[in-house]
Amino acid sequence: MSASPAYRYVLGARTYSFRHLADLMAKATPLRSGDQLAGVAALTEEERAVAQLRLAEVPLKAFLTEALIPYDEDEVTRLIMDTHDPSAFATISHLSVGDFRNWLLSDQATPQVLAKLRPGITPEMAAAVSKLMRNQDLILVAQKCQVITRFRNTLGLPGHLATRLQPNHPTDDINGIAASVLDGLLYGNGDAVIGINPASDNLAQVIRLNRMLDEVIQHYQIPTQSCVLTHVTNTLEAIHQGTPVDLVFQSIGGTEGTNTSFGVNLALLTEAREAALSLKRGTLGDNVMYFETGQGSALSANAHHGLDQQTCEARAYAVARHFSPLLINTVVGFIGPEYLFDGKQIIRAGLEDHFCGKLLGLPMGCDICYTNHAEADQNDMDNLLTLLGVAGCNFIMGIPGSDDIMLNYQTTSFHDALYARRVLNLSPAPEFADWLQRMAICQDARGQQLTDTLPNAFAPGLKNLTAPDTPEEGTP
Amino acid sequence: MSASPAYRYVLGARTYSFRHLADLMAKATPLRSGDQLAGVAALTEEERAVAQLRLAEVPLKAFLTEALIPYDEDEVTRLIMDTHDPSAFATISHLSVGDFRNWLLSDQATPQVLAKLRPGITPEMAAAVSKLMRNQDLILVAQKCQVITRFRNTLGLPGHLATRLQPNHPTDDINGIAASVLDGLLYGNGDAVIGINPASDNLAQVIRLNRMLDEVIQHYQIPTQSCVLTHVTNTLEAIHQGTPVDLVFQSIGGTEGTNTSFGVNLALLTEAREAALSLKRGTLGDNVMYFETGQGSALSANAHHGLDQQTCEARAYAVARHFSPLLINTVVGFIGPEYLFDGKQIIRAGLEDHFCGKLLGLPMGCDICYTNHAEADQNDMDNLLTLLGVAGCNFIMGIPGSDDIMLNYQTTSFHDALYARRVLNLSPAPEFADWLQRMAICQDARGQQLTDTLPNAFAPGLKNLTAPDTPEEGTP
Amino acid sequence: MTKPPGLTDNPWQKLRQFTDARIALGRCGVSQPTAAHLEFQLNHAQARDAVHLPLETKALCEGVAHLSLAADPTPRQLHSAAEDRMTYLRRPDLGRQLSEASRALLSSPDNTPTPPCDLLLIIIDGLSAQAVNRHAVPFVKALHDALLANTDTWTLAPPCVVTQGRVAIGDEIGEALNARATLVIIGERPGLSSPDSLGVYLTWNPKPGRSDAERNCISNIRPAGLSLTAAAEKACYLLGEARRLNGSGVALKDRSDGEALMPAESGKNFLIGR
Amino acid sequence: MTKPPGLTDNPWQKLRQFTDARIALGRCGVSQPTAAHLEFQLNHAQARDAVHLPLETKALCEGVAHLSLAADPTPRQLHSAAEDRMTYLRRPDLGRQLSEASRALLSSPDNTPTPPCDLLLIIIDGLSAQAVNRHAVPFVKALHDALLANTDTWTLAPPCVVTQGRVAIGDEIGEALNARATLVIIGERPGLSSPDSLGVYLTWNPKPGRSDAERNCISNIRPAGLSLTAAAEKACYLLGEARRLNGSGVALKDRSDGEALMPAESGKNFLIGR
Ligand code: B12
Ligand code: B12
Repeated sequence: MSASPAYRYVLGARTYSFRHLADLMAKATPLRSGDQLAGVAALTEEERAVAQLRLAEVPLKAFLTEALIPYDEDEVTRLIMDTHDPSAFATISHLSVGDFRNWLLSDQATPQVLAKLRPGITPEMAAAVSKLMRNQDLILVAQKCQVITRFRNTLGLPGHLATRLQPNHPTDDINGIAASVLDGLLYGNGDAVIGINPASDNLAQVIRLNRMLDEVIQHYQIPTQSCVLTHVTNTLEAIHQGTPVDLVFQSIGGTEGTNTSFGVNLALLTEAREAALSLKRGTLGDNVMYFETGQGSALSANAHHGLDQQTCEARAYAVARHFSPLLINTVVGFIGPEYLFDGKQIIRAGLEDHFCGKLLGLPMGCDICYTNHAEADQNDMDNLLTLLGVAGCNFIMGIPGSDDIMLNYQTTSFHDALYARRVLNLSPAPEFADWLQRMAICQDARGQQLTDTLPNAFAPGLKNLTAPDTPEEGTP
Repeated sequence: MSASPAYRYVLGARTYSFRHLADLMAKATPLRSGDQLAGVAALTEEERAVAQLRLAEVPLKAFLTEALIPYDEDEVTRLIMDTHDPSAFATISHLSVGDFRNWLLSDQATPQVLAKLRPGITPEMAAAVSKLMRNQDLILVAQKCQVITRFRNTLGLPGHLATRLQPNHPTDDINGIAASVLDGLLYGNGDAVIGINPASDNLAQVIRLNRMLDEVIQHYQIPTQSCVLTHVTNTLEAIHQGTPVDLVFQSIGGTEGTNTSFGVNLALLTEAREAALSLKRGTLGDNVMYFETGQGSALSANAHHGLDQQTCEARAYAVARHFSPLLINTVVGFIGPEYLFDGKQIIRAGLEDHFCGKLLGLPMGCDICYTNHAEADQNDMDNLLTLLGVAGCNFIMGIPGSDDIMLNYQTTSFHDALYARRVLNLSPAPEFADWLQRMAICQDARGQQLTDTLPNAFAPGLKNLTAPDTPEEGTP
Repeated sequence: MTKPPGLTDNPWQKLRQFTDARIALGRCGVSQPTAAHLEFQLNHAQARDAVHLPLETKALCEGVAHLSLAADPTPRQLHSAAEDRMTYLRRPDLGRQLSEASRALLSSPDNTPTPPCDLLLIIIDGLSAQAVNRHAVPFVKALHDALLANTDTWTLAPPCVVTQGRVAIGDEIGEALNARATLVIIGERPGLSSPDSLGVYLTWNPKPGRSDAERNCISNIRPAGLSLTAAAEKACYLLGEARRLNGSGVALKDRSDGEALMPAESGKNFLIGR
Repeated sequence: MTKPPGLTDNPWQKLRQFTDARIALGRCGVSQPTAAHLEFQLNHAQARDAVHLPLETKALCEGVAHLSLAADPTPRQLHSAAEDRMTYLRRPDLGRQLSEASRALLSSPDNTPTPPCDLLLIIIDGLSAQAVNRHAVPFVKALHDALLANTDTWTLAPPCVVTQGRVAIGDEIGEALNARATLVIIGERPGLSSPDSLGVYLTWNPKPGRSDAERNCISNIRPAGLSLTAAAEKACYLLGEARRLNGSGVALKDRSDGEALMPAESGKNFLIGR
């Protein structure tokens, strides 16, 4: 951290001081285990409140001169600084962080104004203001930030909620995956993407999975896209071998070091994006990237530079933004209790991530999830799902019965997505909603009412299966 | 507890047994500190899951024969049993608790069907099924239960959210109260009721407060009602002395013993209701009672009979239901961490209470709140507020800046109500929304857009105040 | 100071002269402005700390002993069955009982009954030791003054000071000390703007098992709330009525004129023209 | 059994033959039926318990010693710097370091360098001791078989057994024991339907500071997932490639045919007619 002035705040008889902006940001962050693990969290609630009071006074401009990770040491910092748009920033350049919160909540910050502002906001500004916001603020402002992307359908329209159909299988068994795909489609899920995490990183298998998804999408004429969530280098090689790849996936982090630990960098991602664009497989648009992030990965890779985990996370969105992704989601409770201890911390982090991403102009989704070693349960996920639905989240995951039998964690189920659509009156992507009705999967045009019988188009596939080895028949 | 058969469940090599239905209910309840305090909670998560599995098998009919608190010992039990309507119950009489959950979630359970069912459901049935429900289930079903009541306006219409304006003051200072009333009205709050908790139980003061509210309501022609939340015996006496009382308030509990500790019983409540009805002050309807409840009060009064606190709470709704209240709200985090330890438990309890009340046919509101000795904060309240907004809660509290300076706890602010209206597109009671627009408090017809200047009608009152003793002028 | 961008002020800030309530906060859109929100956060952090502040037993006992009207002025120091603060918060049942040691302290060594007294003052930390630290001694003084000014006479037992206690612990103490009435003086739970509020609970003929319906309450006693003198006068009034009725609780109605506490004009206020 | 009222069945239940995923659950309105929901709750309760099950170190060491290809077959028992399970869960940094005692155990008494070896097996409880208890010994057996069948030869150091460990603790151990490669065999975090899954992580030239990009991973090893034999074969393949590349990690791509693991027909499945 370069020689920056200390930040002070006088409270009654006591003077609190903060070593530098990164320290102030970390101390101002609502409590979470990962920041405690990193030793950067406030030690008392009073210290946290004071840090927020002090952070509120910091001019937004400070983030343009006081890099939290030095420019020379980190390509993500360079990306952030080099792509910052001063003319977009002009609207808010005179504001402090505290004013920025006021302004965002005000009626001046309309969806249109917010959309124009995006290139002027750095991730650190977004992170800073989010630290001063209550959950309701994060929801209210995010609802005003609309980010629309397209590949084979239109995602992110207000009043819509899409789902990634996640048909994972512990051995990547093709029929096992197909079974979950069908289950998901018949539950009206899959408009964001049909995206498999392959258990293996075997290249042949990666190619096979891509082919299989391509065939299914073509066969049923599904207005959606596919993705195999393997390492980007595998996908690149698959593309070179002529594989039909819709979206390129990669996990990313907010510091160069995190990305190194993931085996990626900006050049590699640029190369991968160009490879995907060259295939010209999108019909409505050319958003070809799918990224995943999540608080904690930087610290886990020991590449957090003393930053709090939420600020690192926001910086990951700067990486993502550079590649105009179709989808990006924060896998919010994925790693475990060492970063987000319980349901409360997971919910807060999910709302922060969604807000920061949306403010920066990203098509944010959320993998609303938890592991069995965390202090969380389905009720916490129901809460976060509903809150994000209100906040206008672009997409969530959809998995059979919430249970990922390969990644070993619980995320939202196909049913959960339907719950959210019903109670909040949301629809899947319009093209997909049409398809659902056309295929007789849904009775209505808003994807909220499933039909009670098996839609005709899927009967043949299932009929082939009345083999003696079905469980009902009772094989010996 | 009378000699009832034990409930057993075999899980693998292990047999779990539960002493009686009350024990099974308690063990099946999601974790909360109050049940641990009472010694009735499940000891492990597995025991809880097993209790839920076993409870799912219990026929709803069982609750009609196996009273959790004996008929002879408790007037609330007698009320429940004696007013149960077997013909309404017929629709669900063949169901188990688990089936009841399925059925409630199904499309068969339409708002109309659910409304007809109410007199057939006992509080214990509602409590039992709620224990098997996830938060999302509680929200989804509650949203289908619409309960509409009227006094001087219409409360509980779908798409609406009302507020109780709560202008408390530590010495009941009339101008202090008026200041908070004005603040609330100008923030568009107060359609459910303008309701003061008097700090003192001095009778003269109770009468004075009633008069004052009556005068304000008449002066500004506000389509709302007033209430002074003193003990029912005080209100009765005030009525006898000719005081203009709109609503009779009382805190109630779900067992005779709890009510005794509150100094009330069914006869007294009946008498009070009749007294209020005799005043004929309602213009649109004759719902004249306002009740408050909250998990934990039965145990606190040592009158819980070994029941879990949520079942006791549901039984309080049977008491309320008997008196056709205009308003009833669960003051969900009010007492403290000994009953609901943290934000998670408060949120769960709020959703359960709202669901059970609505299912039983009550105009449920919620005092979304916490105390400074609980592990909760504004973020938890934002979550619960948003969730209850989605669930269709009839009303919430509105208080200046969330801070009750007399009751010493934090509840929802005037601002919070406006947040909920905006993000969920809800309106105050239609008559009140009209008034807000007519008075130029709001620019729009849905009570979501405040005007930026002081509405004319309120200018005179404020003008009188440019006295030398205003803080701005700096009195010595 | 220039007005923060996006903020809408409320032109009724002068009403703050009438109340400590957080009125006229202004708004951004419909939300609370940053300054108000962050002040709230700080107050919440501080209020949470206040719950854990300890009772300054020594100073309190000295102060009370100094004042006492009792024949034996030395306060008895008692402790509830809740060992520490965390236990206290989670186990109100323990806060309603005396610890074994304290119970032993109160039982007369030779089992002879304690001589009866009219009134026993019991000072308890409750949820805000701060309230008790600040206001208990002045309140007891005001009460003594009021009692002396009164026509009724009251024999007082030596006062008790209890740590980690709840209101109902007074019942056990009152019975053990053979008191006709107890006045429990206890720290109310700390509020965001009122961390130091005392509550006073009167119980006639105290004994374990009394319900709250059998007590009377005076609340919000603090300089920014009900003044100590007014509270003491009200306590005197209630004590007199309780003696007259031979009982306390719901049946005992506060018909004291109470004009001392209230503005003179009934119901009139600035909203309807004063 | 009659169909519960309000429940809509899914006529594709026979697809369950292909996967353990919770497909075809049926629905009530759009919600999960009670039976599926409560089964989930039970599984969650059990999975949470599984996180806390301890490693059966003794049986494990005996089983491994029995099999070992190493000159000295006695496993070394090590412990991370995370003292207990709660610390382990909250402090992954401690789970990545050896305790002082274990570190001392590995340093040669006279500071002479440990003789080099090709491969070091490190068995760690990780987040599922159950996985290790059940499958570590059979996996090591399968691995030994595969290594013996292979043309390459590997000299093995005595295996290590670590409690409260994370993957990266292998780096410190591997360096201390002078291994060219480590294979960490670790319990993956328990899933709802897969409480006993092993992960295997290969690191070439291990030393503290290696990032995950420098390792390769084989995951979901359990009878209901990737079979122990298939996993062992894949490990052998990766070891051979790592030796050839003199490195592991992102650069090392799995180009093994892998047909053993996959259905024969590329991409074909019942959905598009098989
Ligand atoms: C948790 C996890 C992560 C976390 C790890 C951070 C953390 N602190 O735990 C995060 C989200 C960062 C992550 C990232 C990735 N992961 Co990962 N991850 C897992 C998961 C779900 C659990 C691992 C576990 O239980 N470990 C056991 C505990 C006790 O060990 P630990 O020391 O606490 O955790 C370490 C390892 O898990 C390791 N790790 C995690 N993922 C990967 C992936 C690879 C290739 C390697 C070498 C190491 C590694 O990182 C942790 C910290 O050092 C597994 C699935 C499974 N069923 O195991 C997938 C899994 C191991 N990951 C996988 C992949 C592909 C990735 C990515 C490469 C995805 C991408 N395209 O970028 C990235 C990058 C990994 C890297 N090079 O750093 C694959 C590996 C496939 C394969 N056979 O190679 C798996 C099997 C899941 C899948 N099929 O998609 N992952
Ligand atoms: C918490 C609380 C309750 C809880 C008590 C349960 C519990 N376990 O704490 C509940 C919600 C059940 C409750 C109910 C009522 N309360 Co209350 N309550 C409070 C509150 C907010 C805090 C009390 C406190 O901090 N106590 C200190 C702790 C350390 O003591 P404790 O032993 O843990 O708590 C005991 C006392 O608080 C007592 N208690 C609580 N309320 C009342 C009311 C009366 C009249 C009496 C005698 C005792 C009593 O019950 C508790 C358990 O024994 C005060 C407001 C304040 N600023 O103090 C109002 C307050 C004391 N309650 C009040 C009233 C009016 C009532 C009700 C009579 C309302 C009604 N119309 O039914 C009922 C019934 C009370 C009864 N007879 O049981 C008034 C009393 C006015 C007065 N001067 O008489 C107050 C001042 C608030 C108000 N202005 O409305 N209350």
